[in-house]
Amino acid sequence: AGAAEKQPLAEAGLNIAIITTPSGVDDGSFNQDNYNGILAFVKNHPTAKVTAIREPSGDVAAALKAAADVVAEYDVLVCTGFQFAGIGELAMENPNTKFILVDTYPTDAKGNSVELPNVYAMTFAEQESGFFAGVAAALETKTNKVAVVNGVAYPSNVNYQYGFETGVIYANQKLGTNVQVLELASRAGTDVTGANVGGNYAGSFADEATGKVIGQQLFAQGADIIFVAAGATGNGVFTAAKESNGKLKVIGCDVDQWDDGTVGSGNIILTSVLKVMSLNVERVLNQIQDGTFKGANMLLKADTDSTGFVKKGGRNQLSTSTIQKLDESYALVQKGTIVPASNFGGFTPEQFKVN
Amino acid sequence: MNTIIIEGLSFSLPLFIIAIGGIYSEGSGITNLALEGLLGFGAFFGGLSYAILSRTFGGDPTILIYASLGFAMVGGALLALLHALMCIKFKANQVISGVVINMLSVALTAFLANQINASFFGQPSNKFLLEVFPKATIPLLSRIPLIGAVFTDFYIFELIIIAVALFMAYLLYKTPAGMHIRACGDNPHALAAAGGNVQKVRFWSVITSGALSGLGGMCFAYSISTTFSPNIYMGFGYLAIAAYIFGSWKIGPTFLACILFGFARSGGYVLVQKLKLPSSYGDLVLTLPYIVTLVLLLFFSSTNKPPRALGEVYDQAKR
Amino acid sequence: MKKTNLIKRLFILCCGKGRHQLLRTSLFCIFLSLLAGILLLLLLGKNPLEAYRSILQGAGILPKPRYAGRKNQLTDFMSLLNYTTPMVFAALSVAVALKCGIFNICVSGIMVFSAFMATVLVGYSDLNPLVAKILVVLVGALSGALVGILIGYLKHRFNMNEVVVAIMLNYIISYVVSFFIQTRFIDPITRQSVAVGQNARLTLFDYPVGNLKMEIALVFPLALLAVFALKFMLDRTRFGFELKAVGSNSKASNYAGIQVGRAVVCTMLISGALAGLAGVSYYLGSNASIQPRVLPALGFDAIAVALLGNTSAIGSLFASLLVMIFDCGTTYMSSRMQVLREIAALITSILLLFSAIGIFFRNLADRFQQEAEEV
Amino acid sequence: MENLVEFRHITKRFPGIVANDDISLSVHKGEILAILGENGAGKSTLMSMLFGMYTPDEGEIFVRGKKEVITSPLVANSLNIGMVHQHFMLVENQSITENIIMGIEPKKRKFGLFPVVDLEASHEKVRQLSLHYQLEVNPKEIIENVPVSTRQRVEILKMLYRNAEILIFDEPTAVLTPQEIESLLQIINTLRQSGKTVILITHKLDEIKKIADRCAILCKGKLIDVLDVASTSVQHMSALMVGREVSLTLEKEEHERGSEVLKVENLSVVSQDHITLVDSVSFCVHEGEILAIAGVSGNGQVEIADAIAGLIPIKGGTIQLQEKDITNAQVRERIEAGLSYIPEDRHAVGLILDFPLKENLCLKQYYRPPYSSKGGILQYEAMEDLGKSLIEAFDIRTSKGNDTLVRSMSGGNQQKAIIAREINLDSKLIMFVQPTRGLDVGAIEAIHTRINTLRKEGKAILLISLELDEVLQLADTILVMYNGKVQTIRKANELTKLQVGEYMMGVHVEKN
Ligand SMILES: Nc1ncnc2c1ncn2[C@@H]1O[C@H](COP(=O)(O)OP(=O)(O)OP(=O)(O)O)[C@@H](O)[C@H]1O
Ligand SMILES: Nc1ncnc2c1ncn2[C@@H]1O[C@H](COP(=O)(O)OP(=O)(O)OP(=O)(O)O)[C@@H](O)[C@H]1O
Ligand SMILES: [Mg+2]
Ligand SMILES: [Mg+2]
Repeated sequence: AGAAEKQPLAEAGLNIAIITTPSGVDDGSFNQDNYNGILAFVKNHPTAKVTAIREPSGDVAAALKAAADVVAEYDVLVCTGFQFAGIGELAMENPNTKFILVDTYPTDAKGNSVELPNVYAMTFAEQESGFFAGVAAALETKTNKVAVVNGVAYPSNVNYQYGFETGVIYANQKLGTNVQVLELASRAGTDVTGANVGGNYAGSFADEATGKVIGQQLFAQGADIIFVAAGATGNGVFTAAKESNGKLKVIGCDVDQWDDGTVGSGNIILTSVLKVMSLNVERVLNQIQDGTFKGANMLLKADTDSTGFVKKGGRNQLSTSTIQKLDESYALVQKGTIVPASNFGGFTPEQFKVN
Repeated sequence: MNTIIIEGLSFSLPLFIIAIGGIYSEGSGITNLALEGLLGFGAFFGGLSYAILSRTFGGDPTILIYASLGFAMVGGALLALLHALMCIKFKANQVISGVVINMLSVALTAFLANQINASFFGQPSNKFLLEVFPKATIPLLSRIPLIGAVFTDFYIFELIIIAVALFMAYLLYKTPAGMHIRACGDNPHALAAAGGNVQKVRFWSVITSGALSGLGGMCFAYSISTTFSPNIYMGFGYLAIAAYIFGSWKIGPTFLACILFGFARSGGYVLVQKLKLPSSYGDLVLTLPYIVTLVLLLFFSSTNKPPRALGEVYDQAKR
Repeated sequence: MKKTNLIKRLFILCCGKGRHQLLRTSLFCIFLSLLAGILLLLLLGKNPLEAYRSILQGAGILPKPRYAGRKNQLTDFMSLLNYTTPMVFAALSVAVALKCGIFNICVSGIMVFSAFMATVLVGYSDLNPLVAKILVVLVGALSGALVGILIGYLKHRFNMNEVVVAIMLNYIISYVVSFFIQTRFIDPITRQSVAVGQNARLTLFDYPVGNLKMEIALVFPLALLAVFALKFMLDRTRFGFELKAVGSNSKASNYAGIQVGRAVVCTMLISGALAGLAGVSYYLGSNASIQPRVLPALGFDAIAVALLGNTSAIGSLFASLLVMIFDCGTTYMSSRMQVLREIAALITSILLLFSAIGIFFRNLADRFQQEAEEV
Repeated sequence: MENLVEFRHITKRFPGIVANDDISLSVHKGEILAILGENGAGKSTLMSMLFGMYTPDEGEIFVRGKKEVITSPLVANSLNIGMVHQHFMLVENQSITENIIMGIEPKKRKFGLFPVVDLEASHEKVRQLSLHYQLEVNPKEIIENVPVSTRQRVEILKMLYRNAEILIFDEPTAVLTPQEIESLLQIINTLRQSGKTVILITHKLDEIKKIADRCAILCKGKLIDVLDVASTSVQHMSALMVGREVSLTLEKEEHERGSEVLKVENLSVVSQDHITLVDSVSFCVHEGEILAIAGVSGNGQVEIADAIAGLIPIKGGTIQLQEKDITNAQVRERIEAGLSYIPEDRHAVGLILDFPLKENLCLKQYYRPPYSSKGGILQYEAMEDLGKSLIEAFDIRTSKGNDTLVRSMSGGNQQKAIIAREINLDSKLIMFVQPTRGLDVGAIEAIHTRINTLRKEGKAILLISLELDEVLQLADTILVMYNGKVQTIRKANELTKLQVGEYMMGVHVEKN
């Protein structure tokens, strides 16, 4: 009702809120990257301001309630995470507020996916990032055993896992490696359709203790590189790696996690694979500012540089030859020559064929 | 089997030192349900000190790591100071004070961690990164079959904890101070009549419980995630309480209880892995220590004797 | 009478002997903690009054400057009632047990258990809504009562420390329920239990009233009823008398012919049933599903809330409201004031700290009064 | 004579009461000074100030001619003042030695480094000390396992261990048997002969008469008089103290006892640790009869009463009340069958201290009309009425009448409240356990008269008391317990005090 009374955008600058799940905008990975995108925008538009709101329980209903509590206050709500899929209804009732939804598409009251004029929803081809991790791991492993650890078998995590497995298979077939992907039977994941997708799932994004146990178990079975896409649970895997005296390395995900990997004077991060959310969030905010905003449900891929890996000097420990081979694969992925397996891509990593 | 022992000990010992903290506080007559909050606040303080020190001095982290254990004890003691004031000076209900301090600890660490990271370290975060804690293996002993695992790949802090635990046991059972603490928990008036200062003895006992909990909390922070984060509040403080009640407020039996909890836990993880059960069965395994405790308590409760004056507000005038 | 200084006299007025001493002390504690909050906010460079106002606005006590579509102050207030409902039940559960000298820290576990039972037994059925809702309430209360009885029985029969039993049960319930949810009732998308059907929900969610969409907590009246029933029971009934007697001195009660074991078990039955109601009104009301492995913080907060309400029934009601106002207003406040939401939690904790030392304030006031009279 | 201690114009106030009001009193070196006074007269308070537990509000204390500010028991210790408190100040889960050395533990160094309490040496020292003063104890025993009399000895040893010169005894004999009292008085005498100065607080005039040199009499916080014991009669002392003449003997006329009310056969009770406490005890109590059970404390007397009342489980035997078998009955059924019970521990068992007086007075009837309706609703008006009538009938003194919290009442009045409640039940059988413990003579007289009246009304009365005088004065029949067994059961007039004492010590064994 009162939404119409809002100030014209140009004068006051955008009033932006970012709503996150319990880990908050300072989780050093997923949420923080989104937040950085907003901060970058605010830096260029000093009249704009941003408020970070954290929903502490992690419950789906509570997440939506937090959004509903504040929706009237803001021009833009950035909602990060799967929990906010149900935002569709709220968006329909508040057409003057723009929503940026990350990692999921909005659903209506009945749970059907919808496209709305005031919602820009972005999901990422995590399988591509996972693919790069898989290739990098296969090329760098010395024990010829690698693994991937995930949090919960949400599509984004399954995509990472499948992409990683595809990457290893690709390297085995085309790059002359002979590498095995380890799975703990007790950690197989069940995806959103109820299918068993294998992999190593901790079952939570916040269970550091279990993360560490999984890391140790994989290490004990011979893995020397683990790709970690598990939120705070990943910290546990990092700990396992840090305590291995440099024998176990990890590949970070979503953002450049180099700083989390320091141990003494060394570092356990082999490289990090990226999901470039900050740039995309900033881009959409710019569109809102310009008035060119259009609602959409977008899948972002390497072709828009939305996926990738860290090759910047001093932030990774990849060999030059590996970086070179990764660059080549990157080009192929960008072109669409290589399509890694994904949760809903229609095929599993085992069925992956190199064209 | 090795993993069970190695992991079991690295969990049991921090739990044990926290439980000793509980024994000190409750042994002196002050109920302490605040262990959970104390260990969290200690870990926060240790983490913060590490963050500050490593930024100021840089250099060899090893010294800082040990220093952070000390600071964690200070942190735990600081929050325990509040509990001591509440219970001793303000005569608050000790159970309630404990519960509220747990709430306060969670709120306060989250708030301070965020605020400090944002204002001083210029990065939004609610955690402090730590270094891995050094580990060691004792050359010959570790070769002994089975028992060797005890001497294999242990955190140095485990040694520290054992040393501290031995010292605390010595203090409690052999020295005049310890005698006074135990007297306070049994009949504070007797101590007062013998010229002791009940309030003071209790005060220091509670402070000690805070320091020990802080130490234990910091060790958990190191061994589980090498960070301080709000995830530290995982209920280990409550588990420590169960441990010492189970151990009938005595250090020896409490040690056994802690070992039981630790091994049940690490054994559970291994069991699930070995049997290739789906991970959800991990949940059932995790109930083991609690069910074991309940069942054993069924048999031992009648002989379980809490300190007689536990939870009673000491009032010199009361007879 | 010599002039005692003004502060002391004010203090006597606040906490001294006389009518409603408990109530006045509570109010005084609330006042102190608000004061502490003001200091804290000032320290952070925020306008404290503005912050408090935004908390009230967020909780629907004061109007917000603008509202989202189909929302207004009334919908906010109804939402507050909705969230307060489980807290009232939980606080009553703690209070009634405390009256009998039992410290029920198992409220959280009982909430999860009863909600799980209600979810599984009724939540997924396609019963007629009225029947389903009544069944949810019954199943919730019954399963809560069962756990309560277990605790009471173990305490009485085996002399087991109820705090330890409760801590153990909390974990066991949490993990076992989590196991069943993970293996049988998981919603693969939310990773919580599959949401219960609308027919079984105790809150009408997004219920259209005019052009508004409201949350209507159907069991709020039941919570009110529980408050008054409990008050009546404690003050006026034989059983209430026995319960308090046992809580005050169980040996003397036994000597007087009161069946202590029965009183303990019955009290825990009531306490458990109330916790069970808190569980269903939380998980099948405000929420629609259960997060595995998570014990609701509400169950622990309720301990402090009950204390703030002087472990009386009416007191628990108002304390619940107060604490939930803080809770519900937090998101809005933190959003408007750009402060961390932990501020509100911090102020609540301080409030509870102060109320825990209410007895000290009362004694101090008594002493001042004595001084004033003597001199 | 030298004044060892001198109180000068001591005043001590507690909220709402002046416990000591301008007291000036001196204690001579080497004397035994008795302090006498009603309950709450301020005796303990005065001595607590000498011992440093409280500090006076006004006035000064001189010790050995020097003004001292005694802020804590530590200071008192350094002045060689020791005190045996009215309520034992012992740590139950520590050994006798640990209790004695607490606060001044001798230390030695383990490995030349760690200071530890030197327990071995202390055990030896305590043993020596106990032998020297003939206060035998086993230093290694844990307090919770030893009987009351031993605890009393430990308290005295505690003082002696500290080389106390001035010994304060606060009602030391309240819990002892005649023989124990006798030996304690002897010990006190020995102590005096070895040059110590003793201050003795007691309600028992004969004790004062026996050993004290002088007697200070306190009344309502004021010092009334200091008398020379040898030249003063017991009657005079009690009259001064209470403010009126007290009859120290009871007029008890003979009358025929009626039919059997309580019949106990082969009653056995074992403790949780499977120790036999009561061993196959049989007796009956008739209408109009006072049956007193005498015995040294801890010989199973109290357990008999508890077992009859249904408070503890029994191992064997039967209990019949008015021809009804109540062996396995619930507590309440027994009450309704006609049982009243004044328990030993009025605080822990007899009363709910945080309940108002009226609810305590109604504690055994609240559940039935007119105090409770059929539907279980309490009727407060009826309760008020009951409270009012009992307060008046039994002269219970309170600050707020019906609504007074029992916790704030004095011990004597608390006892009156219990007795009022139990008598009001109009039960056929009334059990009194230690009904006058710790009470002053005035209060004792009132209770004894009350018991006698009940006997006249035809009630059956079971009296359990450690006070031999009380037993001899009241009982028609005396049952003596030793080690859980009945030693003898006889008409009171067939037994002398000496005989009863012998039975109590297990010397005589009845053969029949
Ligand atoms: N700690 C206290 N706080 C408040 N009042 C007290 C306290 N101790 C004693 N009093 C008051 O002081 C008065 C004197 O108490 P005191 O214990 O000295 O009596 P007493 O003569 O030893 O009595 P008794 O013979 O029963 O032992 C009591 O009436 C009581 O009201
Ligand atoms: N801590 C206290 N605060 C207030 N009044 C007290 C306190 N302790 C004792 N009193 C009061 O002191 C008076 C007498 O106390 P005291 O305990 O000496 O009684 P008593 O008859 O000797 O009882 P007991 O048989 O238990 O020794 C009573 O009025 C009692 O209420
Ligand atoms: Mg006294
Ligand atoms: Mg007394």
